[in-house]
Amino acid sequence: MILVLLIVVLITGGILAWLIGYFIPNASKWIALLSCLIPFLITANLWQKLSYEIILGESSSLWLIEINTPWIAQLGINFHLGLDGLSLSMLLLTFFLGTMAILCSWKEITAKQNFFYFNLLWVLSGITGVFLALDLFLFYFFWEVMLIPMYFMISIWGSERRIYSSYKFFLFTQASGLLMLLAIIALYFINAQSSGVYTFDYDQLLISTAKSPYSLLIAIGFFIAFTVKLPLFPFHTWLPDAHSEAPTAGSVILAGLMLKTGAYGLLRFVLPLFKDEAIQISNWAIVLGVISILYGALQAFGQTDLKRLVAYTSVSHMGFIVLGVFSFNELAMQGVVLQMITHGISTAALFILAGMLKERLHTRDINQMGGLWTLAPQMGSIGLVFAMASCGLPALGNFIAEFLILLGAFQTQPIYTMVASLGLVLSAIYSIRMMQKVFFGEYQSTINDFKWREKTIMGLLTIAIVFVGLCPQPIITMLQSTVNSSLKLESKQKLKLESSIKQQIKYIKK
Amino acid sequence: MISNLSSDYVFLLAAILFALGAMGVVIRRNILFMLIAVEIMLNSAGLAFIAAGAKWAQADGQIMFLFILSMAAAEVSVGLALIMQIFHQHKTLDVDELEQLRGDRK
Amino acid sequence: MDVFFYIAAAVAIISTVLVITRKHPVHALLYLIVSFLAVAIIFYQLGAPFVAALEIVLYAGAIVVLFIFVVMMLNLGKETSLQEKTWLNLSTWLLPGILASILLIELVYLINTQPNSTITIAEVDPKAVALSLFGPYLIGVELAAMLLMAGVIGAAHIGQRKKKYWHRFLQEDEQ
Amino acid sequence: MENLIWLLPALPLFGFLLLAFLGSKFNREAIAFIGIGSVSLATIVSLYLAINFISSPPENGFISQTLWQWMQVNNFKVTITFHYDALSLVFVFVITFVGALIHLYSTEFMAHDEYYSRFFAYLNLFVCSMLILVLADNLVLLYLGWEGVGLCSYLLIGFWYKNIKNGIAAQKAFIITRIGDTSLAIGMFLLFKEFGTLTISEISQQAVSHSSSSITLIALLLFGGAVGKSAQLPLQTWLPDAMAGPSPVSALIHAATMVTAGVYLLARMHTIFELSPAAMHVVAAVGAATLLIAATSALAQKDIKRVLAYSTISQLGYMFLALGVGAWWAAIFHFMIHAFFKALLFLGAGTIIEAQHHEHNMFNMGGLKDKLPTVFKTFVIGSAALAALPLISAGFYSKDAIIWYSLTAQNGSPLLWLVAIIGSFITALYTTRMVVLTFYGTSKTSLSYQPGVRMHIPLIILAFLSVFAGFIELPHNFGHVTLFSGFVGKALPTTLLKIEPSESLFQLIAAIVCLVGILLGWKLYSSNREKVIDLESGGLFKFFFNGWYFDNLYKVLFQQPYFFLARINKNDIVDKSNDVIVGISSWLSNQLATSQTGSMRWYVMGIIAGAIMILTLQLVL
Repeated sequence: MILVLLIVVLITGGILAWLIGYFIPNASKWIALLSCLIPFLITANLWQKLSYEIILGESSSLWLIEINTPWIAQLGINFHLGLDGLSLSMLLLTFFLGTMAILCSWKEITAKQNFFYFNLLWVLSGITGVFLALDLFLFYFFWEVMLIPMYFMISIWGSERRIYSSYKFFLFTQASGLLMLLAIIALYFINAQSSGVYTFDYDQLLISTAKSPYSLLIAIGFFIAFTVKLPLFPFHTWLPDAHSEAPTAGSVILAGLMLKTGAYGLLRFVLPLFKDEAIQISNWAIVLGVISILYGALQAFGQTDLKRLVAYTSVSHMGFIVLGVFSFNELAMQGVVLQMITHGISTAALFILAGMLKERLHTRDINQMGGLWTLAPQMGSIGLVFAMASCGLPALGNFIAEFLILLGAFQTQPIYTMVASLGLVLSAIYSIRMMQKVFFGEYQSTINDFKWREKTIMGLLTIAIVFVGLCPQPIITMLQSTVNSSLKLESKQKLKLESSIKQQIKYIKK
Repeated sequence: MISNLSSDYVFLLAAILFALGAMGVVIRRNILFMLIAVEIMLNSAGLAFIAAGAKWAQADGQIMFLFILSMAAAEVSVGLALIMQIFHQHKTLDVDELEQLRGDRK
Repeated sequence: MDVFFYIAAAVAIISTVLVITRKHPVHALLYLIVSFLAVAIIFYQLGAPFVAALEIVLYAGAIVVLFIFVVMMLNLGKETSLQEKTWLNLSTWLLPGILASILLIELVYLINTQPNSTITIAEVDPKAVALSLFGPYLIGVELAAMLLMAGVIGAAHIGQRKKKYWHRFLQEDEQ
Repeated sequence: MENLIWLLPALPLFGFLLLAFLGSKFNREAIAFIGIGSVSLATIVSLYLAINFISSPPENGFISQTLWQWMQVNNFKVTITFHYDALSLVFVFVITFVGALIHLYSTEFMAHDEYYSRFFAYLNLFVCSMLILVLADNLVLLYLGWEGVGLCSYLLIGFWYKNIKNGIAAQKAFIITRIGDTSLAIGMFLLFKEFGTLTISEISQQAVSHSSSSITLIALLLFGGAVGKSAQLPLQTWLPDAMAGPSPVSALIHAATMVTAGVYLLARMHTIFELSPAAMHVVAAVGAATLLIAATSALAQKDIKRVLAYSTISQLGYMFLALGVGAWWAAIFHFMIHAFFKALLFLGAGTIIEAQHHEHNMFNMGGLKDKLPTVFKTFVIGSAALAALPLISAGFYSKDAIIWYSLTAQNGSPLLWLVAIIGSFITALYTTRMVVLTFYGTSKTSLSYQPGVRMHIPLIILAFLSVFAGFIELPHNFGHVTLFSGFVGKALPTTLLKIEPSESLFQLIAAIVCLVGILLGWKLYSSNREKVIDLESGGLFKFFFNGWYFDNLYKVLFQQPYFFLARINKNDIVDKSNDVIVGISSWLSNQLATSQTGSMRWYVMGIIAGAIMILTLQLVL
């Protein structure tokens, strides 16, 4: 029941923020903040409460908390939400970055404020839904819910070329979404043919051994849908435009969370459902992943627009994720999930920083910035921390993730990992150039340092990244069970699944 | 009753009438004559339905004709009203004059 | 019995050809009536007396009469036939003719390929038609009723001579 | 005693945090106090640990302290543990002791700099990460220290960031060391694949029994990391440019501690290297080659700090030569002695530059002999140690041992010995050149500033060590004191001799070569300046001056293509391919639009054509 509460709080919060905003001018900000903090607290104490079960991984069914009520029974679609280690960590990240996004757009968004917070909260509810949905149809439903408000946020509150980039963002994601819909429906029918049960349910599809000539095509359908979202090399062109034109909160949500839905999709749907197809396409996927690491880094080095630069760094970091996912190794899988979290935090921080610089200097062009350390030392040191985080300095979160990915991927794909670790050098080059161009050298324009609000945001983000960097163990234990299950369904888990299926059949008969 | 051999000829007749109607619509530049030609086509379609109904000895053919009839009536009334409006405004019944709805204008 | 059918068919075809080719609208309409009458006879021969009667009453009676009313109202008399002369030259005939003939050939070819069944034409009396009309096809009747209502209202509305000027600049003087 | 180890890195870290967050609140004295305080406390703790360690050595030769478990995924387990044995004792002692002296020195050197607190914060962070590096129990923690040290060197080289050139030098240093770090990282991945663990002690145990083909590759990759950090042959171009940083920074980072991290790594992973003689030969060869190139380049430099930078590279070459031939303890001994006299020389150079209105070019200096007496005396002692003046200077004992082992040790060879001898000759040459040019002759620039006492104390202490530190290790033929090699031998393998020629003969040769070098230098350079200038105007000197043109080579090979690629691809050809699709679709829509002519008959014909098509389909299918 808590899971539904999470989504409902966000949706009602959105509507309230929109309506009340007309009567009380600044109320929508506070409502938005509140309706983002409550789910955060709920998930936090969920984490405490369930920590015992997570460690043991002995919970009754595969999911820690589960809610499964029929929605459209004739088609076998049921409102099935489930929480396990992976989605719990993703939810924590979602609500944490959601609050950061709201805090950082406190002063920045003045026009049509309440509609802005409505969109923001609905994007968050869409993302929460994506991380919880265990029914493929419901998953696709939330996939669309999270897309539309983000389109509005970019096209209304963006900067100059917002219309072009919001179209591009919408078209890319929508096209890949439809591809996924085709794949889901095909899977639905193939499963129905073999097991006779017409269902979209994730658990049942998991154990269905339906083999058909099309399963490779379906797997590729899912793969392309998720790799467009997680920008992999050929499909990444929407990301720089969407990021450089989105408002700060928009880019934080876009980079921090929406890229993770792609990676989450790979982990949750592509690997368990299409185990041997994944092996077939793993070679191609890894090649693309390595190319996007190096290509992203090269592009980041060439950019002069700060937000585009940070956007290309996310392309490079996401390349690590694909490398990790398709090397089928526990270490790499842990690294992938940690990378999703730490990249979310570090890119969100860099985007908020870019937003603050844009607020102060009214430009994103790094050639016009320079020597900002003399006037804003705190901003400089925070910029240094997160620039170093993005190039994988140890004692910060990203290093743990990238190290685990490369370590794990090296066991199965040594050559590709060697080429990928070239990315470490290239990432150093672009982050150093960013630091040099923005904070060092002679200063041309005067700016003032952090105000207390900005200090809190940046302080929280730094604490988060250093915490994950120095003791990532609590997060790793949280993900242990999911990583194992997404890799191979040990017999123990299979038994549990049968038991949960029997319960369901009873349910349907009732 | 005519023998079944010639029942196929009825279809033949309907086809000929239909083709003539189609040619009529395309040839004439006066909307009135186009409307008349459309009536011919409708009538030939009705003929075909009746022939089929007769052939299978079921009432469906005739019912279908009734529907065609009602539709033709409604269509003619509206068509003629339109023709009057067109004549009233454009002072001509030439079809090629009425081409505001062109698509290729940039 | 077939000879009547052939005569009626020939009459129908000739009158339809003449409808299309006549310059003067009233002549065309008269030939149209002849064509509808010929078709009515064929209906009768096909054992559908009710429909034949309807054909004469509605098609020949109502629709063509409407046409004649309109022709009279717009007094499309002399000058339309002169105009038609200019419009009806060979070039306009050629392409449509080819198209219509292709259509005809295909239809004919299709009809011949069907295996013609051996059962004879049976007469379907109006009682059977009425029974099925108000049986399964009841909805059809209601729809037809609605269609006719729409036709009436549409014609009434469009036919009005409006005072309002349709176009901001082109002042239309009331005729 | 174990639970004191964590204090070593913790104190400088605490100092860093204090200065970083509250730096702007303190006045100058407080900042200086915190800066020196944290490092000297660490020195006291390291001395206490050293004394306990030496007096009552623990049974298996090391003490370790685990703080917390860093990460544990299935079988891959990494904990934050500090491993304190004889080898790390030496390194810890050098880092903290020399670090404290340099902190004291820089309180006065940076006295009038506006970013006083930022400087000490970075220095403390550097000392902390260096200590983590040398105390790390597993390679991941070592990598943490490794990268932390790289970051601090970037920040400190680019400390005066207002001048773009410092920024560029700092970027160059960070990127080139980062290349080395990547090769170290790949080495670690391969190591984990072979041994399944990254804890150094476990690797050493398994290494002995583990015979696999990839040991050489692992050794070479680890050596790649060392090459990056210690500026050896392929990646040495960053160190001369790193002189853009303040002199105390050069003294601490680019002379004493950071650049020797590579030496520590190889010494710590000696079991891997012993298993693959091929790798040892590569190390020795690279060491020898770097030694020669750096020495010749130092000979042609005009800026005093660049001379010292190249000399550091060549002395590091000596250390890697020693490691390559298997003389483990000699390399560590030379590291310690080198740390003392090179720090002394850098601090001296800093004072000289400070006193000469920031004049770097040696040819504009001169006649400082009587103006800065203590600086002159300590500088001469340091140079003597660098030139390995026989019998009295400590440099002689450490370098002589290396030259001796380069011939006789396991992988030694006459060629290596010859290169070492030529190297020591050129070292003697450029050292005397440096001393003569700066201190003798007529003074060109006026003296702007007399260094205070806080600058003199470190110089004097370091000079004292440069002389007497050598006596704890005397060669066999006279004195035969093996205090140092005995102590360090516990953590490192003993050096086996291949051949036993008479040691005193070779010592004599080395001493003669050194003396000849000094006298030749004296004669050549003490004549008037013009002769020296035209002597050095030859093409060969220009070639040496540019460091054998490695810099330009890398610029052409890597830097320019990368810049060009980034510039032309700025707006992403993949993005352009999307515009192609957009273009095609809009052209297509225009073509179709022309079919809507507006004429009714055209549309009716379309309908009829459609009907015909359907019918033909009916016919065909």
